[in-house]
Amino acid sequence: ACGDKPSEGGQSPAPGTDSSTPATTPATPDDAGQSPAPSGAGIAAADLKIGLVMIGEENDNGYNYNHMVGMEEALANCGLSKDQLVIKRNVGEDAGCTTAIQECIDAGAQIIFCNSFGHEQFMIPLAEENPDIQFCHATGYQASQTENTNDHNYFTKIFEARYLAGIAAGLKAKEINNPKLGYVGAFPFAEVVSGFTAFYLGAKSVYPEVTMEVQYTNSWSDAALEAQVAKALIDNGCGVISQHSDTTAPATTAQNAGAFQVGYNADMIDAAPEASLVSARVDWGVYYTFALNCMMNGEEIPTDWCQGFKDGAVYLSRLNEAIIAPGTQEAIEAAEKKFMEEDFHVFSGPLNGYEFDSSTGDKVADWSLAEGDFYDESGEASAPSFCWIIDGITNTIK
Amino acid sequence: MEERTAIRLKDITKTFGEVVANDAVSLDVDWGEILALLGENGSGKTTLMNMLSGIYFPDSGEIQVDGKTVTVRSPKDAFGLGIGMIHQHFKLVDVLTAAENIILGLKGQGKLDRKAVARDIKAISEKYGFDIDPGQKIYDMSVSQKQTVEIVKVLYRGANILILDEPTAVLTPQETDKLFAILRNMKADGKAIIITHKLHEVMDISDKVAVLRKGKYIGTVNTSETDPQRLTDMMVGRAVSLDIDRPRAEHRNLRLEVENLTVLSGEGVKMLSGVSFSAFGGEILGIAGIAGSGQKELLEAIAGLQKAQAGAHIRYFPPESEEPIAGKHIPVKRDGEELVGKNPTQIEKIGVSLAFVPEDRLGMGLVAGMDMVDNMMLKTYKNGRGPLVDRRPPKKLAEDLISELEIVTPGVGTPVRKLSGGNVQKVLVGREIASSPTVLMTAYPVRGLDINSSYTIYHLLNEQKMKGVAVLLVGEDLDVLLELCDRILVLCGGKISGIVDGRSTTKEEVGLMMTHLPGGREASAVSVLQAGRTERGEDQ
Amino acid sequence: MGDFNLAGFLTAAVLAGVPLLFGTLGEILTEKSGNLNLGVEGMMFMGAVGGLAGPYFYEQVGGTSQIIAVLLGLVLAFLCAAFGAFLYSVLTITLRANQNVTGLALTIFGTGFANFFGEAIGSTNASNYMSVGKPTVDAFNNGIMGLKGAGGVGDFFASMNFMVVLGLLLAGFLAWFLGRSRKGLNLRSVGESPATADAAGINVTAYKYLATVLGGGICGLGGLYIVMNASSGVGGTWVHNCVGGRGWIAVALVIFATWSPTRAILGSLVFGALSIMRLYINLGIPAQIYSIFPYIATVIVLIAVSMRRKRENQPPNSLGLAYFREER
Amino acid sequence: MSSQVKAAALREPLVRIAKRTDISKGQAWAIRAAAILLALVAGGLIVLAMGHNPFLVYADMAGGALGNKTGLKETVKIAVPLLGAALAIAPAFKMKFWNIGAEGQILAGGIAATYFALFWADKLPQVPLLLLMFLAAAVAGAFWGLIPAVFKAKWGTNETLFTLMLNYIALGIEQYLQNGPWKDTKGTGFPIIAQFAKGARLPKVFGVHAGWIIVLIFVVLMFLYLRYTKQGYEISVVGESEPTARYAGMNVSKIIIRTMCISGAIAGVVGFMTVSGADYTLNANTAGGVGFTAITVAWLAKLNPIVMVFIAAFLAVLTKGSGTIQTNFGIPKSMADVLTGIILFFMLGCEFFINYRLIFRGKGEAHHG
Ligand SMILES: Nc1ncnc2c1ncn2[C@@H]1O[C@H](COP(=O)(O)OP(=O)(O)OP(=O)(O)O)[C@@H](O)[C@H]1O
Ligand SMILES: Nc1ncnc2c1ncn2[C@@H]1O[C@H](COP(=O)(O)OP(=O)(O)OP(=O)(O)O)[C@@H](O)[C@H]1O
Ligand SMILES: [Mg+2]
Ligand SMILES: [Mg+2]
Repeated sequence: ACGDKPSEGGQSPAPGTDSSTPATTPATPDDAGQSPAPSGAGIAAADLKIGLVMIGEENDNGYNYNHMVGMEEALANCGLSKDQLVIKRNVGEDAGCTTAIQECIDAGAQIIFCNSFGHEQFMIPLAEENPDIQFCHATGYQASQTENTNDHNYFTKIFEARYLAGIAAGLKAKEINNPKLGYVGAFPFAEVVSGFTAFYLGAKSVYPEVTMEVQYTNSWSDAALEAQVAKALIDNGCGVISQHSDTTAPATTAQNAGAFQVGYNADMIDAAPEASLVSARVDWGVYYTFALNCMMNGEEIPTDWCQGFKDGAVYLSRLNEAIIAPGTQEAIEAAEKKFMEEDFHVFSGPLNGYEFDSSTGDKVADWSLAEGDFYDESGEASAPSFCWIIDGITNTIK
Repeated sequence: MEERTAIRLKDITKTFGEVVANDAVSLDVDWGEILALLGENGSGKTTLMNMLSGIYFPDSGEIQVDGKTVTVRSPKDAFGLGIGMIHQHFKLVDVLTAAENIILGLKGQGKLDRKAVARDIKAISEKYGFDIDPGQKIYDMSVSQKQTVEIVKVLYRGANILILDEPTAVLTPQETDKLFAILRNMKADGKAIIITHKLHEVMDISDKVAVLRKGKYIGTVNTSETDPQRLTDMMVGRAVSLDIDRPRAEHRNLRLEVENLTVLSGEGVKMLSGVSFSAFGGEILGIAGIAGSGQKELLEAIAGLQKAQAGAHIRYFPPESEEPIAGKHIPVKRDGEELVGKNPTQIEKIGVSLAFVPEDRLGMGLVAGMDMVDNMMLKTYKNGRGPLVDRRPPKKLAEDLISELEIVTPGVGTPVRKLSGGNVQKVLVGREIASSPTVLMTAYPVRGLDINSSYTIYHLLNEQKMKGVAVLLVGEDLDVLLELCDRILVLCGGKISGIVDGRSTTKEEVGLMMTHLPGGREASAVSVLQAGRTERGEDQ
Repeated sequence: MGDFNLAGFLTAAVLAGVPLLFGTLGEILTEKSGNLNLGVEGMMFMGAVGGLAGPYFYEQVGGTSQIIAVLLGLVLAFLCAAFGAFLYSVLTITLRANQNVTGLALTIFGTGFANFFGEAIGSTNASNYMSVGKPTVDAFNNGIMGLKGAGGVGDFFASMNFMVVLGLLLAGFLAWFLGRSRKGLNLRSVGESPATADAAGINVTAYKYLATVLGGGICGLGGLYIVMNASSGVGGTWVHNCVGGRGWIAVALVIFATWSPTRAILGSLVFGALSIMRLYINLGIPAQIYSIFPYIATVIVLIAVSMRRKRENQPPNSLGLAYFREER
Repeated sequence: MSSQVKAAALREPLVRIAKRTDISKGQAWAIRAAAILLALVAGGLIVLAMGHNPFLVYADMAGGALGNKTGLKETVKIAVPLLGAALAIAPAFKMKFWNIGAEGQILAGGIAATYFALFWADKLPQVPLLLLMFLAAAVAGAFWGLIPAVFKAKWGTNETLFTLMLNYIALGIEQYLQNGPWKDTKGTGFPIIAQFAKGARLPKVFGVHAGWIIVLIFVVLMFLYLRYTKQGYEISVVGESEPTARYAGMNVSKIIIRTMCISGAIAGVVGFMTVSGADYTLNANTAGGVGFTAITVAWLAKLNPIVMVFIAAFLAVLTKGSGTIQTNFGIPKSMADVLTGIILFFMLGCEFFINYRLIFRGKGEAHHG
C-alpha cells in the first residue's frame, strides 16, 4: 500500500497529478468542507453530550494523554463540565469499537470523537445509521469518500513541529559528533513516514551529514516493545533518537543508555531529564474547541480539518535547557519564523528517494522532487500522505 | 516389650458411599507373630489395612498400638507409630531411584546425602538378606525388585509392624520362598507382621489367620489348628464343596488354532513367546498361570487388541452351518481365517463372532459412566443404517438381562459404575453371551463375586460350551479351573509349560507347571501344534 | 549490518528474557507438584499491578527510600500473584475443580483484576494514571555490578539489574532444590504419583499448596519486572494489558525447558533473543513471522519429547489430575 | 469401651470428605444458582469498595445489556461467537481432548473466509460467496484442529500445550497477512485489512448478523450429534476410556482426528461469522480471547449445548453490562473480566459440593456409631 500504488487513495498528492511529481500549487484551504455537516440550531451548552473513544488511556503519557488534555482544554474553553463527556478507554480496533461507539450513542452523545486510525472502519457504518450524530475521526482519511455528511476527519500538521524538533536533534547530534539518528516508528505508513521525514529534514537543515535508521514496533501503545526498539537503535549506533509511538519508553531507554531523545505527544523531560531534548506536540484542544463550538453554534463541521504551527495546532514543548546544544533556541526560532511568515514547506526539493513496499520495505521505484518543487503534505486531506523514503534514511521493516 | 499385643483393632467400620467395606471388625496381632488376613475379593482386607496405615480414616472404632489408643490420620502418623505397609499396588515413583523412593517423605537435613542413604540401605539389606541397587531407577526394575524396594522402604523407616497386602500375588514361587524367608527373619527379630492373602500360602507362613467375609470379621484361628477347608468355610460362610458341573459336549470341533504367537509389551519385553495351541468348540479351555504370565496378552491378541510379532498365526475355523450357533450361515474359509493383523472390527467383519470378557471390567469391558443401555450397544452400535444409533434393541437386551440374570439395579438408566461388582460382571458376561459367540474368552470372570453369583457365571459358561462355543477361561483359582475345565493350558513366563486334561490332572501338577517350564522339553510351537492336530484327528 | 552490536544484542536478549524466566520458574515449581496452572498470564498481571501499587502508594504517602520501595514492590508483586495461585489451589486441590478450566478462569480474572485496579487506582490521581517516580524505576533498572560506560562486555554487565541476578539465583536454587534436597524430592514425588507420596507420609495437599502458591508468587515477580523495567518493560507506569502474552510464553517455555530450571535459563535467553532479534539482525523475514518462532520451537520440543519418550523428560506423571486419597 | 470409641472419634480430623451420589438434578442446579448469587455478592463488595451502590450498578448492567434494543443487539453479538466456540469445544472435551486451541482455530477460519472475501467478492454473488467463505472457514478450522489431533493419536503428544501453541502461530500468520500481503491498499498504508465488500458481509436478521441463527442451528445439531449419533456415542466412549473403545473395535485415532476436525471446523465457522458478520474485516482481535472464555462456558454447561446457550448469554450480559457501567459510573470496563473470573471461580468451586459431602467431626454417620 504505502508507496506501492502511490496514485491511489489518501496519499494521492493532488487530483490529476502524477504521483511522482507532486503538486507545486499552493495548498488549498485546510478546511475544505466539501460535504458540510447538516447544520441547524445549535445545541445549548448544558445539553451537549460528547463521546470520546480512545485506543488507550491517559496513563500512556503520550497519544491518549494528549487527546485527553486537548479535550479538557476544549471543555474549559466552551464552559462545559466533565460530566458531559463520556470516555471510552482502551477501545481496540475491532468489533469492540462498534460497541463502544454505540454506548456513547446510548448515553446520548451528539458528537463522538474516535482517536485511532483503525477505529474509522467501525465508525463509518454507525455514522450511516445515525445521521443526526456527528462523528469525528482523528488521523483517518475516509470521510471525504463516504456519502454521509456527518463523518469527519481531523488531524494536524504535526510534521511541521517535527521539523522544528529535528533541528534540536540535528544540533545535538552535531555536538556529540554522531551523525546517526534513530527513529522508533509505530507502523510503516504515511503518517509515520511523513513525520520521520520531516524530523530528518529538520536535522539535516542544521547538520547535513545526518543519516537515520527507522525501526517499527508494529503496534500502538506497547511500551515494552518501544523500549526494545529504542534500545536496539542505540545499540546500532544512534546517538539521538526520536519516536512516533505512544509512550515515554523510548525516552527513558535513551536516558538509561546515555543517548538523547526527541519526544512526541508529551513533554518527556520529567520522564527522562538527561535525555529528552524537546517534544513535538499536537494541541488537540484547538480542534476540539472548534468542533464543540460548531455544535453549539449550529455550524457545520468540515469534512477534513488540518491545521499546523501557524494556527497553534502543533507546537514544540519546552526545550531542555540543561542538555540542548548551544544555539538550538536560535535555530528553532529562525525556522519558526519561516513557518509564520514565509509559507515555508517542509517537503521541498531537491529530494531523492524511493517508493517502498510497506510489507517488505523493499524499493519499488525511484522517486524524486525537483529543486523548487514542494510536496503539499495535508493539502488535500487531513491525513498525511507523504510516503517515500528519501536518501539518508534506512527503513528497516523486517 | 511389656505389652504382648502389637496391634488391637476394635469395632472398626468404614463405608464408601453405600458400600460397607468393613463392618465392626476387631483384630489382635502380637509382637513376633505373623497374622494372615484372609478373605475373598472385596471382603475388605485392603480397606482395613489402609486404615491401619493412615490411607483411610475409619468411620468409627478404635485402634490400639502397643496397648495405647491411637489416631492414624495419615501415613505419617502410621510411620510415627512404627506401622509400615507394602501396598498391593506398589506405591513407588517410577522416575526416581530405589534410594530416593526409600527416603521419600523422611525428615533429615535439607540436603540429601545420597552416600549415607546408600550405606543405610546396604546395612538393612545385609541384615535381612535383600539384594538391592540403591541407584537403580524403578522403571528399570522387575516386580520382585520393586517389592524389595517397598519392604526396605518400610524397614528403613524403622517399622516394627509390617503390613503386606497380597505380597505373593505377583511373585514366582522362588521369589515367594525368598520373601517368606525374609519375613521369618523379621518375625524372629520381634516384628509384628500382617499379610493378607486369599488362601494358599497362609498355611505356610502364618501363626494366626483372621478371616473377613463381606466386610465382617468372622474370627481368628491358630494356623496350626486349622486346615484349608475350614478356612474356606469361614471365608464363604457355609461349607462348600466346589461342586461344579462339567458336562461333556456332543461335538468338539476345532475352532481356533494359535501358532507361534509372540507378543511384546510397550517396552519391548516378550510377554508371550512362541505360544501355540488349539481351542475347540464344545470345550472349556482353562488358562492357568501366576499373575502376569501372559494371560492378558494372549486373550487380547486373539481379540485383535495386541500386535502379534511376525510369524504368528491365529486361524479361526467356523462352526458347521447345521450347528445351532448364531442362527446364520457364516461365510468363512473352511481352511481357517487368519486373524493376525486384523483389528476387532475387521475380525467381526469376516464373520467371527468373538465374545471377550476382559479382566478389567469397568476399565475395558464396560464404560463405567454409561448406563446399561449404552453399554449393551458397545459392540453393536454400528448396526443399522444411517448416522443415528438405535437404542431400542440395546434397551430390550438390558431389560432381558436384568430379568434373566437377576441383575440388581435401580434401572436400565443407572450408570454401571454404581452397580455392585457381581452385577457389573453379570452385565458384561450377559452382553457378551447375547452376541451369540462362537468363541467366548473370559478372564477372571468370578473375581470379586460371591458364591451365588459365581455359580451363575459357571453355569453360563457351561451353557455356552454345550451350545458348541469354544470357551477360553483365564482363572486364578486352581480348584475352580480343575473342576470346570475340559483342558487346562498352563502359562509360565509367557510360554506354554503344558496343556493338561482337566479331568485327570491334579492341582499339584498344574501348580508345578505354573512355575516351571518342562526341563529341556519346552513347549515348542511344533510339538504343541502336533498335539493339537492329533486331538483334532481323535475327534473326527 | 556492519554495525552489529553483540553486547547490545545480548543485553537486550537477557533483559527480554528475565520476565519469561520468572514466569517459567514459577510454573515449573507449580507443575512439579502436578498442578498445570494455565493462569500464569493472570498471575503475572496480578504481580505487575501489585508490584506497581506498592511503591506507588508508598510514594503517595511521601516515602522516599529506594530500598523500601523496591522491597514493597517485590513483596506485593509476590503476594498478589500468590493470592491468585492460592485461589487456583483452593479450587483445584481442595475443591478438585478441573485444572485447565480453573487456570483459564484465573487468567481471565488476573487480567481483569490488574487492568481494573491499574485503571481504578490511576483515576484517583490527578494525572489519571498510576506511575512511580524515577528513583524507584532506577532502583529496578540500574546495574548492580557497576562498570557503567565500560563498553563492550562491560556494558553487558553494567545493565544487569538486581532482578536479572535474582532470576538466575532463583533458577540455581530451584535446580538444587528439585534435584538435591529432600523437600524437592518429596515435591517431585507428589507430582509424579501423589498416592505414593501420600503413602510415604508426605503431606500431598501441603506440598501442592505451597508449590503452587510460591510458584505463583514467582510468576508475579515476572510481572513486576515488566512494569518496572525500562528497556524491556513499561518503566514504572501502569499500562493497560502490559503483560501482553508473556505468561503464555512462559507456559510454553516450561515445555521447552522440559521442566528443568537450568534449561529454563537457556530457554528464556533464546526466547528473549528471538523476541528482539529482528531489531539487530536483519534476516529478511517479516516481523510477524519472527514472532511465531518461539511457538514453533516449543511445538517441535513438545513433539520430540512425546516421540522420544525419555522418562526423565516427560511432564510430571500426575500433571493435570486432582488427587483424592479415597478415590479408587 | 464405648467411652474409648468416643475418645477415638473425637480425635478424628475436623472435616472429612466423602463422595456423594444422592443429589438430584434440581438440587445440583440450585447449588449452582446459589454460587452465581454468591459471586455477584463478592463482585458487589468490590463495587461497594469503589464507592458505588452495587444494586444500582448491577441494575444498570442488566439494563444496558438487555434493557434496550441496541444493548440487546450488542449482547447477542457478543454471545454468538462465545456460544459458537463453546459448541466447538464440546465434542473435544467430551472426548477428554483438552482443546484449548479454539482461539487459533477461529483465526484460521477467519483467515480462510477473509481470503475469499478479499479476492473473490468481485467474482461471485453474495450467497455463493458466503457459502464459499463458510466452507473455507470450516475447512481451515478443521485443519488447524487436525494437526494436534494427529500427533495426539500417533504419539500421545500433550494436546493442551500443543493447541495452546497453535493459537499463537495462527495469530502470527494473521498479523503477517495484515501487515503484508493483505494490507489495505486504499488507505495510507496503515496495516489493516480492508473492510469487506457488501457481498461478503453476513446479512442482518432482526438487527444482528445471521450468525446467531447459525449458532442456534449448531446448538441443536450438536445436541443431537452428541446424544443420538453413532459418532457421538464413539466420542463418549473414547472420553470415558480408550481401552474400552479399542475393545469395542473403535478406531481411536480416527475418532480423535475426526472429532478434532469437527471441533476445529465449528471454531472456524465462528471465525467466519466474526469477520463476515461482526467486524467486516480480519484483525488480531478476531478471536479476541473468545476461544478461552468459551472453554469455561462449555465446562460450566457440563458440555450440554442447550445449557451453553444460557451461560454464554450470561457472560455476554456481563461484558456488555460492564461497558454500560463504564459509561455511567466510570467503573473500568475490566470489571467484566473481574466479575467473570469471580463467577467462574464460584461455579467451578460449587461442583465440589455437588459431588462430595463434608463430614464434620463428631457428626459422622450416627447409624454406624
Ligand atoms: N476407595 C474406595 N471407594 C469406594 N469403594 C471402595 C474403595 N475401596 C474399597 N471399596 C469397596 O470396599 C469393599 C472392600 O474392598 P477391599 O479393597 O478392601 O477388598 P479386599 O478384600 O482387599 O479385596 P481384594 O482381594 O480384591 O484386594 C469392596 O466392595 C470395594 O468395592
Ligand atoms: N462406585 C460406586 N458408586 C456408587 N455406588 C456403588 C459404587 N460401588 C458400589 N456401589 C454400591 O454399593 C453396594 C455394594 O457394592 P459392592 O461392590 O461392595 O457389592 P458386593 O457386596 O461386592 O456385591 P457383589 O457380590 O454383587 O459384588 C451396591 O449396592 C452398589 O450399588
Ligand atoms: Mg462523508
Ligand atoms: Mg485388596
